[in-house]
Amino acid sequence: MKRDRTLLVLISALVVLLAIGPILPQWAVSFVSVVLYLGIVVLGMALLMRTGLVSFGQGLYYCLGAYAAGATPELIELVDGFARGLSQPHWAPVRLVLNAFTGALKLVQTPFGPSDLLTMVMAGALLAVVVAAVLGLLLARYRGIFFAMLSLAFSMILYGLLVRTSELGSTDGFGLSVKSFAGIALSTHWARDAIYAFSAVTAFACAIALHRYLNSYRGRLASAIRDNELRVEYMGASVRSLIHLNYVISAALAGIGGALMAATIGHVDPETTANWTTSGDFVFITILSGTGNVAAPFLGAGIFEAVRTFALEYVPNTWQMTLGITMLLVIMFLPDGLWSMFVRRRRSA
Amino acid sequence: MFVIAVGLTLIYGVMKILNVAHGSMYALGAYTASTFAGYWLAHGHAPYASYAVLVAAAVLVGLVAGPVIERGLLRFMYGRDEVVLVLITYAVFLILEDVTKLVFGVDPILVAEPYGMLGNFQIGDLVYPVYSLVLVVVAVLAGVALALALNHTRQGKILRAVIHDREMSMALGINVSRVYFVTFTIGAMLAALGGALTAPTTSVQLGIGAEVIVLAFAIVVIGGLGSLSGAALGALIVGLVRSAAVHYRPEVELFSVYMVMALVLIVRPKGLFAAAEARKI
Amino acid sequence: MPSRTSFPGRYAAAALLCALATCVLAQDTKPIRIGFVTFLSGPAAGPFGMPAKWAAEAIVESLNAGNVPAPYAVRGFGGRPLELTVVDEAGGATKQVSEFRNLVERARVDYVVGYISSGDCLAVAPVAEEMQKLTVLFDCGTPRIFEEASYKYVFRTRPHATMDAVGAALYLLETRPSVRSFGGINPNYAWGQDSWSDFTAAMSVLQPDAKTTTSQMPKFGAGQYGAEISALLASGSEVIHSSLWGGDLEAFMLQAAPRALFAKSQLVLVAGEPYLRALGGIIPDGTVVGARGTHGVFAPNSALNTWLRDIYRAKSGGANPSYPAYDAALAFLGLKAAYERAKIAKLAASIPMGANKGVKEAMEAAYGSGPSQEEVVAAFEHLSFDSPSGRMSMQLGKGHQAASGTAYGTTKVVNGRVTVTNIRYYPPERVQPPDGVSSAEWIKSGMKPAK
Amino acid sequence: MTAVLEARDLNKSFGAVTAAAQINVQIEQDSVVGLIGSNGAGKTTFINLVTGYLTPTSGRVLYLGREITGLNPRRITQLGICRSFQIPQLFNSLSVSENLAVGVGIAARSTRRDASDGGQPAQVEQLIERFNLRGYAGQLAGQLPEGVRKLLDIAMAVAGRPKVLLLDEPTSGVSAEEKFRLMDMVMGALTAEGVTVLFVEHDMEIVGRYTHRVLAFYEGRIIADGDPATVLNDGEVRRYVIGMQNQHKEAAGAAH
Repeated sequence: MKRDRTLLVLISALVVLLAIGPILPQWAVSFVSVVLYLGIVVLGMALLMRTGLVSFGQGLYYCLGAYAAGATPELIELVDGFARGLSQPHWAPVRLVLNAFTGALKLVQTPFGPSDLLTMVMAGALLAVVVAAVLGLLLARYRGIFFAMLSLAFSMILYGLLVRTSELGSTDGFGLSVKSFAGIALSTHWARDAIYAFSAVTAFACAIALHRYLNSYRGRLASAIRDNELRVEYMGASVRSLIHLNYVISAALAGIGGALMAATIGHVDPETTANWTTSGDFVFITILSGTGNVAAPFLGAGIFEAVRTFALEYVPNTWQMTLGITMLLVIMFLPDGLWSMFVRRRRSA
Repeated sequence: MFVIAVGLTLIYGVMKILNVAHGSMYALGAYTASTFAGYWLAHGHAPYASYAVLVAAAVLVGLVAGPVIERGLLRFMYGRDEVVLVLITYAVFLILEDVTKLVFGVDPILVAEPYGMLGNFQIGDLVYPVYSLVLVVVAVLAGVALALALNHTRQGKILRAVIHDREMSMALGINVSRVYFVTFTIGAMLAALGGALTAPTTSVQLGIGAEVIVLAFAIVVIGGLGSLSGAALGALIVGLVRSAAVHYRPEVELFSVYMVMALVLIVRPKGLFAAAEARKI
Repeated sequence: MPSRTSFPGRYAAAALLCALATCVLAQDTKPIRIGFVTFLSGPAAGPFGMPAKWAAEAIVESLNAGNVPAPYAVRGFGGRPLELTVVDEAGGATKQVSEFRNLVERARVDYVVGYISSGDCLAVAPVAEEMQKLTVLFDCGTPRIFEEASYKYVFRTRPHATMDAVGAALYLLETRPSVRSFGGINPNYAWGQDSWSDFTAAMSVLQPDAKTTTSQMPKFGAGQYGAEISALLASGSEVIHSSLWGGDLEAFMLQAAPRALFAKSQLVLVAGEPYLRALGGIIPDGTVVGARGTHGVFAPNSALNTWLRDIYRAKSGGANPSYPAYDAALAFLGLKAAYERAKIAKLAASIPMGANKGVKEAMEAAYGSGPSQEEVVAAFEHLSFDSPSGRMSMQLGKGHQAASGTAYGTTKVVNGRVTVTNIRYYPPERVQPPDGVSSAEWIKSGMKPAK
Repeated sequence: MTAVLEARDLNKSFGAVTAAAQINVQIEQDSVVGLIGSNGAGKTTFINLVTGYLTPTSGRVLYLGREITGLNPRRITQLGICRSFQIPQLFNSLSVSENLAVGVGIAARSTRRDASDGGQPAQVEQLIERFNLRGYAGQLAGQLPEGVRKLLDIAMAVAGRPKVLLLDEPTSGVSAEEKFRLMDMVMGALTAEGVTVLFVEHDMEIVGRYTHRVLAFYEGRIIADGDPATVLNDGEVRRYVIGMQNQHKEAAGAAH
């Protein structure tokens, strides 16, 4: 019955968002869009946290998503070139994988062309999933602070690489613009609304999907792993493979979020994606939201973004401080995140 | 760098807190030290005493900031999840960033005298300032002192006991809260000292805290969280790798450290010097 | 249609116009709100953000007081006072885009002036265009902005960074033709990378047989350069090019000085000028320094220049304005010039030539509303205006990008104070590509003087 | 009579300490075997070796004649050897029925039987009934009293549909009067399933009542092996195992 309520909440939220979209002032529209893509990323973080893991490097996939969205053709170039580089026979398997990957990218790109919103998001998710699938092999062995640190390291390596790649604009990054959606050409003005609507729908879809997943056998197993890996192994299930799976899912979500970010903002750069401070923000929002419910991440993202914007506008000299204090207050008084407030109220009611 | 890392690893070892605010301690140390030293020299006091001023500033920061944070905030948080604790210190870090800005302003502070005063020495055809040598010596001394303290004084033994097994030492009636308090203060002091001693060699500007903390994390993780010798080795490795990168592959310098960290973790999942804890079932 | 008015009529009209102009411009109505975006936190706040902020505030106050030397004597913009909303640029391009929207739609500013980081400029420009809000980029340097796209509502009143590298190369080779080897230490982000690649490109054109020894790219804000300095020492370069700035530059100089790096190699500090005072006693004689334009010590001796120096000193407590301050001045004076040009044009348009009757209505018409944004934009394009840094002309980027000459000099310590001697000026066409040519191309193709 | 489980020359040493020395034993289908011995005698080590938590220094473990030495716990569990723990290993943030559901779910998947969620709720109900956890079904495992935790721990082992079940001190931490009820319940549930059971136990009454066969451990060796009566009366056993037990008892008694 809890499931029903969540479903209800989400659906009504979606309806409301789509309904008020046209009448919202632009800044509000972009604000909501930001909240939506942040929320999607945090959904993934929440899943990891359910499994007992916290990633300090989720920016990695956020960044990959954004860059894939902005530069799918360049990406294909890059990887193809790299694959060609590995000419020796013993690299054959690697080359095979890479080709398969670029093949997939091209496939994604063909129907609507590179600067199409759908292409962007799919490319973003795809790249993130592929990379996560590989790194996951390694990361699934790690727990706690070491998982966090290793993921951080990977994200920072990507950061370093991007800063070195002047083809991708180095630290300045590069701009991009959404020209069409599913092949339908969009004017600049319509593009914004399209992105907004699409973000809302995507966020909704991700939330529902994750909600179902969490209430499935595997979802329960995730909590079981967090509680007691040993017992899970002793009941005949593979902890590592489930962690790997969940890691890939969270990466996919981060990738989608990143792609939507690129589309919404119209600009990507390493500093605001792959750098550890961004991953830190994600961790913060996750703690802020709590893992209680799939709607929580969006709530958390909303509050986080609101605090940051207003702090930046009204106390430009001490916005970091404001953010820090908010953080402390939440951690102190809402240990299980904002969602716990609602739960408690329901209990008392 | 080593001094800072030691402080970090000490705090982690004892309190199981990966302390992001450590970076702010470093920054505060640097700012306070350079401000004091600047003032000292500006008023024409004995220039050589400025070293004492630097250290004094560090101790001051440690003694003020450390207790405030530990008593005022952290002690309410013990027993929370490690990651939450990291976040708490991150929050403190953010707050202190702005505090530093409000107190010391945004202009880089440049107090170079202590750096130049000692003259230089030559190795091959490369010239080094004596001051860097001093830094090395201080680092080594700090390390040795700490090691001795840990191994040969009663408090040190208590500390090690807590590092080894918190519950047990509580059961044995060790006042863990007090141990935490002392540890955090010492840790803060070390960080501030690191900052204070680095201050003269560079220009103290906003954001140095963030710079340092990430590097320190890398070092500590490479060495194995909570291990002093690990921190030493980690600092050494990071230093060597960076300069090697600078000399041979400047373009990878930016992330060489993380490369190393990743590699080390891949080979030794818990860092180089980490004690594996067995689990009774 | 050709006017057939009589001489006296025309004369009268002209006279009247002037009269109108002054009195209308003096007219005081509701304030013009300007959003000013600059670094208030982070490492860029000290050397750039705050100087720019102080300058902006000082300039606005002075403009509102109406005590700016000619041709800017009119109070505010065309008589309307200015109101400043300052926003922190920290937080990266992504956040700045949202902040820009807030600034325009919540704070409802009339114009936006700002952005120091090239990344932020690149990110914000398209949004400004989309939202059709006149935006003046005041300090960022990357040529990409108008070379990769063209905008209607985006202007940049400072010349772009190409001239820094080209000017450095020109000056170096004029003062030291014998250079055969040079290395570099540049911050590892777009500005440093571009600056280095442009410089090497220019050198390879002007001095093909000079070889590059090493290119050090320390992390931005690293603060420790021991290893890099050793590498530079080992490289044995005659010249070392550096676009480091702020605390990084100070730290580098500080650590390099005792290690006798400067005894071995001559320094070229592209952005060195603002730090001469801080680096007194460290910076060696014979260091080539630039100010990214004819700013600071390179600024011409003019009433405007003294004006800026005075108000800035008053604001910042004695410090001399560095180039971010000059850039701020460029932005505000440029905008003012455009605004008033538009206003006069509008006024002229609204006066039926030769008819003394109806003038009253015309004046009424002109009195109320200032020029529309569109009119200001039109007036801004290809505008030339005076500034503390000399005369600026918006001749690049289809009339949206300022071009100016630049200057370099050599440091010399004269009784304890660092001074800049042997200053050489380079006209715009020698250090900047003609409109429509990308900087990289232009340098490679031998830097043919524009036009 | 085929041996369902067999250990051959099993050795395990941690540095200087020998936890298992030359253990040779065959366990027949459907038997109930008690493992006795003072603390540190090697009972739990034996279980850990069989279930793959530890890998033997030397020697082999066979299950239905098949080599399982060095397989990891997951594989071994999937083959049908389940265990319970001296310290209950539960999913504390899940309710009792969720705990069991996870167990049943895993079993259903690993042994390719009715992988659909179909039959599982029924099985969970069944387990709750058998181990009469009805009263606790909705509670979080983390908040259960120790006795119930023990019970749930065993129930989860059973949820894996074992052919062989190893119980590590099923009655430890359970009050004296509870013990028999618990064992009745467990044994009832298991014999119904037709499971071979090995359990570690200190209480000789329980050993005497429920086992067909007893293995007495001392310093990693099996010093006696046979039907309860003989083993429990064996001189060595009395000296090294039961004697100590009694001392324990007296000590405990004195303390009370």
